[in-house]
Amino acid sequence: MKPPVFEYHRPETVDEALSVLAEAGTDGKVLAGGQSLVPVLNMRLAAPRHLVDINRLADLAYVRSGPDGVRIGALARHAEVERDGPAHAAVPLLRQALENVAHPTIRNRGTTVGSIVHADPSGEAPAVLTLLGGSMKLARAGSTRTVPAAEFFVAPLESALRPGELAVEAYFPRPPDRSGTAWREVSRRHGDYALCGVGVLVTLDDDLRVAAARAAFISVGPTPVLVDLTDAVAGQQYDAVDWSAAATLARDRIEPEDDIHATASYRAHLAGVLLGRAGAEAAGRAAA
Amino acid sequence: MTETLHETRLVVNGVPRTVRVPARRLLADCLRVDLGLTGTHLGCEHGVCGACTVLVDGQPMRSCLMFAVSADGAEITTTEGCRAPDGGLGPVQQAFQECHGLQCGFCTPGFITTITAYLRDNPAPSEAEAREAIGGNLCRCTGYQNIVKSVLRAAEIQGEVVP
Amino acid sequence: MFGEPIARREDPRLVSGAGRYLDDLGPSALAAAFVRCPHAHARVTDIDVTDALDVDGLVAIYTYDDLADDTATRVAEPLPLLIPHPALTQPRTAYALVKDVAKHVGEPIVMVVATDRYVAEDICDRIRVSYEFLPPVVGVAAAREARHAVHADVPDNVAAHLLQEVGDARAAIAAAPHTLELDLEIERSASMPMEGKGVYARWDAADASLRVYSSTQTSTSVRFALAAKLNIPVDRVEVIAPDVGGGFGVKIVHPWPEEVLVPWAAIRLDREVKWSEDRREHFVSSAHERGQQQKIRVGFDDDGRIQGLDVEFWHDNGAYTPYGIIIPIITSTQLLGPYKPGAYRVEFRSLYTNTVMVTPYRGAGRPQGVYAMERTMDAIAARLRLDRAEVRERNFIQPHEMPYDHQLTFQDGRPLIYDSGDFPASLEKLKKLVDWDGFAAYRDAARAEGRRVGIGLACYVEGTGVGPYEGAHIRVESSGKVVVSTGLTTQGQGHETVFAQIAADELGVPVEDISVTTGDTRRFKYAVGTFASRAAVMSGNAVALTARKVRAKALRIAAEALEADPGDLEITDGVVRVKGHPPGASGGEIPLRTVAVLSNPLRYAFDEESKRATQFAVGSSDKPPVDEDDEPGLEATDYYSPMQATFANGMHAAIVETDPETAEIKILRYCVVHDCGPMINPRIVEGQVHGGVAQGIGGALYERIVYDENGQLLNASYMDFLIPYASEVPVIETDHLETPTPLNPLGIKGAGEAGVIPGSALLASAIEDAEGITITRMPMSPSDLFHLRQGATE
Amino acid sequence: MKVSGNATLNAPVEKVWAALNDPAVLVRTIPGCEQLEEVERDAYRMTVTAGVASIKGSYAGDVRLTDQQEPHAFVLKASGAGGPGTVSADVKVRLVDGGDGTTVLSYDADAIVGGMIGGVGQRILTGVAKKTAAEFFHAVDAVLTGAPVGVVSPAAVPGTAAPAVYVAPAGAVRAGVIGGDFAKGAVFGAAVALLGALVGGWAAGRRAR
Repeated sequence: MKPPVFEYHRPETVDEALSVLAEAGTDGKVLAGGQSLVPVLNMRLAAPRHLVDINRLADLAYVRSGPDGVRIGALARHAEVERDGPAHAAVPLLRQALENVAHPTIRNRGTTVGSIVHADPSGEAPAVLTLLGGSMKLARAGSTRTVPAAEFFVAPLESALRPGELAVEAYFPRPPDRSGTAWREVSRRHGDYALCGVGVLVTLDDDLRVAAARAAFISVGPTPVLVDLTDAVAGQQYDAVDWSAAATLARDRIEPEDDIHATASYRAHLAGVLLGRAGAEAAGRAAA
Repeated sequence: MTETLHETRLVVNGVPRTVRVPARRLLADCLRVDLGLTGTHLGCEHGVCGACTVLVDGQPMRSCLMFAVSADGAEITTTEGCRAPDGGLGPVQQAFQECHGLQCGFCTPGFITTITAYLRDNPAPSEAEAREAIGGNLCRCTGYQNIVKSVLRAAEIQGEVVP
Repeated sequence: MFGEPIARREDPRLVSGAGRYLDDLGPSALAAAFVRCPHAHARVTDIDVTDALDVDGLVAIYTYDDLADDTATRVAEPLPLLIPHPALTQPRTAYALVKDVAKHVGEPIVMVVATDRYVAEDICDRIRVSYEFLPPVVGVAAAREARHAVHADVPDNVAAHLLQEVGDARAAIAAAPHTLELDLEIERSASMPMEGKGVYARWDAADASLRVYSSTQTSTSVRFALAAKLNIPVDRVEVIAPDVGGGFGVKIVHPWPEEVLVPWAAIRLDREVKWSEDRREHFVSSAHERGQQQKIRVGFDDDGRIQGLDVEFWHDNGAYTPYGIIIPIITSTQLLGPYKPGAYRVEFRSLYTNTVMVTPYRGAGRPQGVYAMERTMDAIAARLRLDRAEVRERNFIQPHEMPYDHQLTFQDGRPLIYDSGDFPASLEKLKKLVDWDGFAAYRDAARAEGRRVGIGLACYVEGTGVGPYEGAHIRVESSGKVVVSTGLTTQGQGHETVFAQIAADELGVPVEDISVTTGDTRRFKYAVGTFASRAAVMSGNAVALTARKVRAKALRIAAEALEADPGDLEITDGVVRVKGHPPGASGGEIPLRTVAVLSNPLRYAFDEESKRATQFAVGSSDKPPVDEDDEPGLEATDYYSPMQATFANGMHAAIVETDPETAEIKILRYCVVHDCGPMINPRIVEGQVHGGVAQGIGGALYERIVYDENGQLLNASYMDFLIPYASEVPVIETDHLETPTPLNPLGIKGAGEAGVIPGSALLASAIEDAEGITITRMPMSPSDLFHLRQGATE
Repeated sequence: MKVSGNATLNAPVEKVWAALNDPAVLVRTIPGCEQLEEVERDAYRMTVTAGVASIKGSYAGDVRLTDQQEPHAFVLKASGAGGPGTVSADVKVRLVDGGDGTTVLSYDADAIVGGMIGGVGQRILTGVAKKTAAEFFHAVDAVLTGAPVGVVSPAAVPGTAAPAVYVAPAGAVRAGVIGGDFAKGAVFGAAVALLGALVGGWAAGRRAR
């Protein structure tokens, strides 16, 4: 299992990177952390003609937190995001979810933006972006566009990123006041792809009743599955929410498949169970 | 189809090294073949087993999931570099021998590097933390019991040598 | 030193990166890679290498035709059938490269040799093979149905059919007050050592000699196989097992296609060639194990005592049977465990399927047998509402019944006779260790918290130390250093340490002065190999016997030198001394190193020791310098060859918790009581048990080799073949019982496989207890458990 | 691997057939189809370039049509091979008048995915296959409803790399029995769905990390 030949580019600036990507077009592939890409290359499941290594673009190695949320540059490693205090204060779900990404050694190298662009339906980061209604900043030579999460994830392993484009930043909005989030997933071994996972965002009103709630599921659809649960749980006291109606709502929306580790019906079952657990925890945090 | 060679500078176990490698040369193969440091082993080449774990600028990373060129300028530490200054066994290595933390020894270098970095940041782990610290490395021989013990013992040894 | 938990002497090398595993050797050797069949059953119609020819770094491309053209060797013939058996009426082995029809995904079709592995894989990508598809046979059910044939000339896909019966089991069952029938299934797993296989060959054309390094469990046998296959005199072939990164059975098979092809290519090209198996290759071309369907009928009395046991099972042996039918034979005999089955009838069919061949993986058929028997014990207890431990105890063979003859034929072709063990005592220890009697209260407490817990136990007896023999050579050098060589190989069992411990005791020298070499045919030519928990028993005793020979010779020579009676001499700390003689005082003692010099009449004064030796006069003038039936040198070779295997045993208990909602399964406690007789090095035995248990847990809850109905292996990676991480293996609590065997000088029994054997049986028992749902199929995933709860059948 | 699905094409059967009778439409609607050539009656060879994101592979595919029950059903046997692995499949295709001038096409594919991708791609293959099939039927429907289907850009059809769009070599697809040619359309679509699955699977080996 050795990677095939490719032409290697190591731009020193973002502009340089964009022009190389523009030239490479559909034959180009960005190498950031490589924790998803390199295994594929080693297995020769892919053979990009040009590999554009952005590990020298120090400008993109940032995690910026502000009143409106957290902005993560293309070169920020999972581990850096996970450890970042201000980011955790602003968007706790980031750490809550990223802790579940593989193992620390992988998170030391893998990037959060890279994992979003990878658009794996089992990926935690795409679900977080989706749940919080974040967006991706995509740059190409001479222009930049911003794509909301809702439009970014197109299909399994397919994002809206176009050839020639570089995802430079992911934006995670800070949840409203009186909000709480939680992440729950079940995987076969610690650190494996989740058989099913869910992130929940609950917002309470001044009487600590649920004002709004939504969830994003992984591993049960072609992309992260966002479900608005407000109708099912609105008005209920934060510590006495009945999540069963929400679970039913969610089960109607997800499209799990069988695989060698779990059947579709087991995944659907997990979706309901995990929603209840994460929902209760999120509501509790919202009230705290 | 001759491949372009890229001059790549690495500081490996404290020694500056320069190699000329094809872009696709994995860091693990660069260490093993170009630099003759065969202590780093390849167990799966898809990032799951952890046998190839080395420290890149102090952080544990899979050397099977990195290209040597991409590590240009980095400081690399392999299990060979986890020896004591006098060339004897380092604390983690010594603990593995004392606790019978290895059998066939193939996965061991990946554990040694991972644990060395972990204890640097967490000098006094609990049993549960020790177990979590090695959670990303596969061992087929030991059932991990004595590896967990080795982590705790290594912490003791370091406590003794590092006042 | 015997019994001391000393630290391993191989460790400093291995922890510091100074180990030498196969791929660490020959950095400048050419690299081999293989084009492997992507289909389970297909005829190769064309191999087009046109696109590959212009790749820089290409050295050679070989197909079966090239093997056939080489009439000077036997590389074109099928690989050998290692272990024939009368019941194996339809043995089939593979060709080194597919001759016509590929029988499983991963079979090698084309061998590529290039300047390095990267380039070799580039070349493989450019070779186009055309196929004509044939219908695949996958799984025991399909093999039994036999709508299609794996081998056109093998009727019903049956490779072997064997029946053994003691008494009239069916009559006994019919006459019994209670009967039960169980249909069980256990799925495939694999050894999966962290280091794959590998071969590195160096041909010396001038010397017409071949040196091969192989990551194998048997270098001596690989040597003989290569000499025969390559038509080279045995004395011109040496095979060395370097440091080996785990074996667990898969590396005992030999010669693998690559083990023949790599040296063959090295000779043809007159270049060093190396092949280092990658993980993908290991999944689809190395061996698997475990898969069986079992049907059990049992008759028992009101106390749960078995009166008749009738077992029929179907064993999936994959596409080829080079290792014979060892596994199902072991299943059919070791199934009995510590119990008296009354009348016993066992019948199995070993079936061909279009999958990777099945050869021993640690446990070698025992996990399946123990699974069958222990599921039966639990079923009997459930039927009679008796305590599961109680039912087992009532069926135990009692200590006073040893040796116990089952009147069956074991894997080594010899009678199945247990030599030792105290099963009631072991069970007592286990019940204490896990607090068996206190569990009911624990369960109630857990229930009160809404938690679901269960306890299980499983017992096994393991035939270890099967023959035919192992040997050792020991030489005391004039430096006083002792060199021990044995032919069997090492994959992490600590042989460099335990054999040194044995030699140290026998010879009276410090363990530090002893070095041990294993698996190097340059040092020792005759050996069998490391498998079947036999290394310590076989080579351990061989080392002891050899050391005793050396000791006797040392005493004889020293007696002459000291003008004393050999009977009055002792050896301590490397010095031969008249008993009672004060150490250090002149006369009356002589260092072993000096004796070593004296043992060789040719006494050029190479070193100080030789000079010192001249003060002693040895050998009277009325005898030749080397007397008849004597040899120069303080060294000896001896062999240990037992009449039969020795039987270790053990009992495991586990407490599991199952999540009422997610069906996740967590092991809360795992307890082991193990009896392998006296332990040479308890720490190493403990390590063997730990590792086995982790593999048992893997096999019960995580690992599973999954083929689809087309014979495609669906989980050929560590992402989907779930070897447990530390997070999946609980703390393992162990206790030991040490009943020595009368069968060998050291009284020891094997320990290598023990830990893995009861895993599936044990966890099935514990989960069944937690859930109250009958479990008939393992391994068990949360998804499986969820569907069991749903009452759905997969 | 089992993949099944259906598509409603917004045109009466006749119009559907007519449109699909045009090889230029086929090569434009089959995601990534670069070339198709008839090797014998009801047996075609094609080259497909497909992939996910900016990585693509080129695959040689063969498609054979059998068991025609004009105009309601047929079976196609498709096979393809490329770097990541191989695929061979039996696809049962059924055509039903959907009323209101529509045609409902449904397919059940039983695919054998081999090679590296077969061993590591399971987690993702089905999803990608369904998507690729849907893509084809969407494109066909676009033609039927008059929407212009020009050069399909990677952005417009995410996941398929920009296919060089060729009109199949003259005579590659004979004008003939309409049903036969409709079949070819579906044939290629379904075959490509599987090839697409194969290619799409490339990424499944990646740890989403």
